[in-house]
Amino acid sequence: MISLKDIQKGLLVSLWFVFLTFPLLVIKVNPIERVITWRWFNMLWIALGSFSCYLAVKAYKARQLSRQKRIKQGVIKERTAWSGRILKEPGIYIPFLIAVGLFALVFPWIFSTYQTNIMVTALMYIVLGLGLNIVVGVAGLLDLGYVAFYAVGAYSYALLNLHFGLGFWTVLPIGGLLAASFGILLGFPVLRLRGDYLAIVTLGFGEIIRLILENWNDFSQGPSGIANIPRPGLFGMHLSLDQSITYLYYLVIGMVLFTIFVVNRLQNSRIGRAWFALREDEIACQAMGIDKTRTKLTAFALGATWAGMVGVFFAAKTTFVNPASFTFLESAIILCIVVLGGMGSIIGVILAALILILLPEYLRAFSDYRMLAFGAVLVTMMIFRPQGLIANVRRIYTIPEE
Amino acid sequence: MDYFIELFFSGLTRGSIYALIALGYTMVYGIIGLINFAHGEIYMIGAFTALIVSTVLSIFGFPLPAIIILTLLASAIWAAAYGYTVEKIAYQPLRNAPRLSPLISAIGMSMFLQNYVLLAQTPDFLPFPALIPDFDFMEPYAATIGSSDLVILVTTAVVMLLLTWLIKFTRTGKAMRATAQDRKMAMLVGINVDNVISITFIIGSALAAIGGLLIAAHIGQINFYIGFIAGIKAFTAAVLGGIGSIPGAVLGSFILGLTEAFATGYVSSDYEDVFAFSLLVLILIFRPAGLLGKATIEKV
Amino acid sequence: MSAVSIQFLKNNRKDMEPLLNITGLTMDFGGIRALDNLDLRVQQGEIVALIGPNGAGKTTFFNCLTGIYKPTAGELLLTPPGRKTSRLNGLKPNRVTQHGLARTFQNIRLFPNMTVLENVMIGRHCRTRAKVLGAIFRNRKTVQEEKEIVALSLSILKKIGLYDFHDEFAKNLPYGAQRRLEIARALATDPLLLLLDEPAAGMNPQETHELDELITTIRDDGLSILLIEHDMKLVMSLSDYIFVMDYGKKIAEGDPEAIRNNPAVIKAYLGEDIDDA
Amino acid sequence: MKMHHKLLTMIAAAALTAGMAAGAMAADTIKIGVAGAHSGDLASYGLPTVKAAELVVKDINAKGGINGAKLELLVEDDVCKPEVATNTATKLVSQGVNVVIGHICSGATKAALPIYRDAGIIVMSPSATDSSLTQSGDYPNFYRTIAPNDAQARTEVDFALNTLKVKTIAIIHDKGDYGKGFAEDAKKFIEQSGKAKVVLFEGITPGAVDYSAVVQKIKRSGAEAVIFGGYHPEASKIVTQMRKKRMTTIFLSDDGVKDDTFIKVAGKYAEGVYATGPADVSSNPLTKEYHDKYQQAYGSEPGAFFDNAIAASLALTNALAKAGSTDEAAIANVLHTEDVATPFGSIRFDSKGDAIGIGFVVYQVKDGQYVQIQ
Repeated sequence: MISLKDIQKGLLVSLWFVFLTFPLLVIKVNPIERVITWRWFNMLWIALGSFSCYLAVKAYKARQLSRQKRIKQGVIKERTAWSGRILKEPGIYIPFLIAVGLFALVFPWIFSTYQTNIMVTALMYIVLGLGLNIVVGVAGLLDLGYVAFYAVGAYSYALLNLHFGLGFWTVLPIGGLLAASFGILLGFPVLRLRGDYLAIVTLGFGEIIRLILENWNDFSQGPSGIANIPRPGLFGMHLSLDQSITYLYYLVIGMVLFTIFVVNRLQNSRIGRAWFALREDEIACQAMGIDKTRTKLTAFALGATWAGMVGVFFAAKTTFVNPASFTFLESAIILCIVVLGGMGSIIGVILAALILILLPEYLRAFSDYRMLAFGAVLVTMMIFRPQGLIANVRRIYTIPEE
Repeated sequence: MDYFIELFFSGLTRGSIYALIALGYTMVYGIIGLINFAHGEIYMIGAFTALIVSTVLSIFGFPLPAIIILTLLASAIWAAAYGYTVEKIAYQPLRNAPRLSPLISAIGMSMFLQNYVLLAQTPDFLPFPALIPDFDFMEPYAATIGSSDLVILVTTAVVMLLLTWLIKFTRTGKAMRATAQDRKMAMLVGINVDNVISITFIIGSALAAIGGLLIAAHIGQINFYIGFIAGIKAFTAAVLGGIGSIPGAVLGSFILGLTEAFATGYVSSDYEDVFAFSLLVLILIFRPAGLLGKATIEKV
Repeated sequence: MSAVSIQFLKNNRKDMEPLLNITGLTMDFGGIRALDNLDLRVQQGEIVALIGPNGAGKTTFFNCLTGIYKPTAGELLLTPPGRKTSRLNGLKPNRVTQHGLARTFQNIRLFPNMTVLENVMIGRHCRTRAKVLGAIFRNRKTVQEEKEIVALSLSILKKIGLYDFHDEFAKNLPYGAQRRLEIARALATDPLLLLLDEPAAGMNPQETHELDELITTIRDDGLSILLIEHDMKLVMSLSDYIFVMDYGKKIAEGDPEAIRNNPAVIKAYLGEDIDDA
Repeated sequence: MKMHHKLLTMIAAAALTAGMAAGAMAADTIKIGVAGAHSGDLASYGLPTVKAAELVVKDINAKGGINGAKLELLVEDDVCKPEVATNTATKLVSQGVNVVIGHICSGATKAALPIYRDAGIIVMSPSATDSSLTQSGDYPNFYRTIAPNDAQARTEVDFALNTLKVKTIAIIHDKGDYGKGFAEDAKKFIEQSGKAKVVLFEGITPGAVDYSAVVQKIKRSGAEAVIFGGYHPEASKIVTQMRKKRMTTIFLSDDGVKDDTFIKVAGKYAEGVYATGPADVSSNPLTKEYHDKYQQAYGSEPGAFFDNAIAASLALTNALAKAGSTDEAAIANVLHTEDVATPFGSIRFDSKGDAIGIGFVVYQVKDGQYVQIQ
């Protein structure tokens, strides 16, 4: 499969990368002390790494090609993805679901508070991912400022609690609604923009929100943030840390279930179909009588609502908010979850959130490489598997008997 | 009046840097319709390469003029190499993919490069060697305009002229313009579109590297994160002028630089970035074609 | 429709209130006049063809009519039988569709990653009501509506001959079937007037023949049809009335017989396969 | 076991303090948590603290530990992010730490403190300077071996008003929590004193391509002195641009600038700049001792907050030893009442948790070095 020519080319590629990375990876200077450190080993790694990467990609491509050829010749049939096959087999996925459900239920009793706490974070990202999935995955609107709505939710809890003493349960819907209003406010003028412009405008909006929170001290207490935000209470009982984290865990599990339920129903509805269609072809959509702006706005506002609600959870979990938690990187991480999981795919997003949030937590040794990996994930997924880990499965309608 | 002139020069300096970066955005957008999100990172890599090369050379005892020339060359070459490689890896395979795919890929590339430099070098600010000396003849005007400002302005002007010449009068330039107009048609008349795109990335990246080098010498310090903000500002400038239009990018950059300087001078710098971002949002909403760009009609 | 009533229609074209009445339609693209003062009428129940050489502005005309482009000048009036006249100028595409104009596209624009059935169901969007809350809570009204959408879409697929493919992805259909699916999707919007942009393009003679029959059936169901087509044989056999465009201007109109013999038309086509018809 | 324990607490729903968890601890080890930024772009602020704690603990363990118990360090990274800091704190609490050295950044510290407070764990930060951490009274379990922002701003303002006798001052900050907090305190003190006018109060954007507009603005404001709140990268950029514009305005700044890197980066332009910082402790034998140990172990000079971290480690271990238990109240009592020798001299903690004896003094750059002048 790999010819001599490939190896020659691979050598050239690795030579190129050695050249490319030479100043940054091999030389390290300290301009103050005027010391140069030469790290020749890095050069070796790059040479080996790029060579094997090249061959791996080559082999992968060759396999894809021969596969497609054989599909064309009719030798083999196009394979539905393993995930798709499993999802079609109730005998497999129902026991699996039950197992997952049970596991989720007993999780805080088996694992330490810390593990539970991490799980709460991961679950929050699942909800965020599912929310953004409505916007990016389903409706095809690239929102790079999703974190702004998250911030709106977090700050509405922090501020409403600080000034008016409102509790978690009161603010949860308020935070969602406030975020939704921000979504509509922003969405109204910008949603008619073309996809890539929309992405940039939302990015700008996200930064504006963060900068305002940072600068407007009278309103948000600026960069020093708001502390002592209460955790959600349970009928006025005083909960210890362990208990309140366990409690929060179940709340977030509830939130995840609620989100899955809603997103699933939405996707399989008139509105959901319109979102998918909008992602596929805007013009055809309009020609079919779908109000583009309105449909987009619905998706945008719904996505924002979820971000707002998770924002409230965030403030309650962290008990402290400051603008530093709402940078563009946060939006990028959530986007990464959606892209890795598979645009529009609920199970994919859940899986991706767990992988991307839990893995770095348990591989602390590699935590420095986290953002590097996120970037690489975005690029690789786009090139090799744009449909994501688990491609979205279109619903098959049962035909009513006439 | 003095204050006004001082702010004016300050705005021009900013504008020049933005322009050097914005050109890369606008050229790439003109040719493949992609917002090259990683372009700010190329600028940062250019600055870093310059820092490394110049420090190494000065430790080896090269004379200042040699350091300047070699550093300029090295940072332009390596930045161009990075730009070229980024295009080959992250964008070329996605040429026929849905419009958002290359953009997401570009965002990924931007994150990757930022963290690559962070890990390969250092997260801290590094001091940049004083490559631009204080000229004696500038001494009487030092309070108004510094030597480095002058160098930046002159270099930018020269680079702009060269670029205009390249695009207007050379074969490569013509091929670039043809590809920007209609990629399929350009292919049909025998232009190697892949090469043209590569050249665009190479030129854009080299320009960004020059910008990176100049700004690093001017401000005196760099870290891995300088590309993000500068990149977004330059992108704003490109959009302001009309993305895809080269004179537009330059015009937009100077307008943005000057408004920022005057806004800081006469109002406040607290909301400097808010202001730039709001400008970006407003232009995209009300005049997505920018000042000099042409409104396009989607073919049905 | 019988030959007599067609004759009646032809004789009375000028007198009846037309379903679609376009006057003075002009479209400029930055100095280039793509459509120049175009007048065109479609009567209820007619199949009207719009022909002309490539680049004559036919698709631009469709785009202006359906709201994708905003025309520079002109009046677009739609008068459904027994109802008030409404102006279509300046309406957004989706509003135009709601008024009863549905179209297909020259270069097929299906939703490739949705199933055939879903593609048709999208067409029902503008005739149904379910909102977000309905979707979440699935109240009886929504469920009922959803059932109706599926049933109606399936019946359209049956009529169009794509029932067996309803679970396929649209992108996996053969070319001819994709064109038919576009028609099915358009039909799902309950149109008064169906706009077909080169429906026979790329079809083999067998498929074209089936298309001919399909369009006739649709007309017999009471719809009017406006059709852009290059296949002269199809145009001549189907149309009740023909408009000819060249360089954005109308150069001729009349029944197929008249058009066949019109010197201006022959000149525009430079003797291009007009004789085949 | 764990499950049983948890069920119990849940059903009881009574306040079972983590004192119980501490009591359940094996007596032969005392766990000290070290939390702060150990990776990412702020790692250079957090890692020296880890090293400091390691050095101190190594010494104590070599001498047989505290009251027979060995010390164990649990090092956790919070990347200086509040949301991560809560995870870090939870992890440390669930691992049963007895005391914590950290966190490094004020924001992360604020987020983590309630978790430690509810678990009854004493926390001592070598670097979190936000005034409200001690002054709000919200965190009785919090101590620090660095002076709070307002003390620093007080020192700086007093110096500017009384020693330099400037009448007009421009205050510039970097919009960050440290810089802006400091700038606001400074502004407050100047206005309270009535001796000088704040003619300009403005935030700059870190990482901007050029600061000349703001420098021109300072010039036009006619300020005799600039007080800058923030870190040395921005400070050196602004000073450089000011001096290049031939401005001789006095430049005063904070501890974030009192760093040799500032002088090396700004070079000749750094000359004459004032910065507040902890008193020069290089002559203190303890400082020498630990700097030498660091030099031996790692072959370089220790980084930011190393002395403060040594002080925190010494103060905490001393309190653990003297209290004879890991009980919060007992440790707190020692911290408040007994002096402990640290690189900053003998210190103890006031009722709010700030160290008595760690204050700020003013330095000036003279001939390429920070020289204490007050």
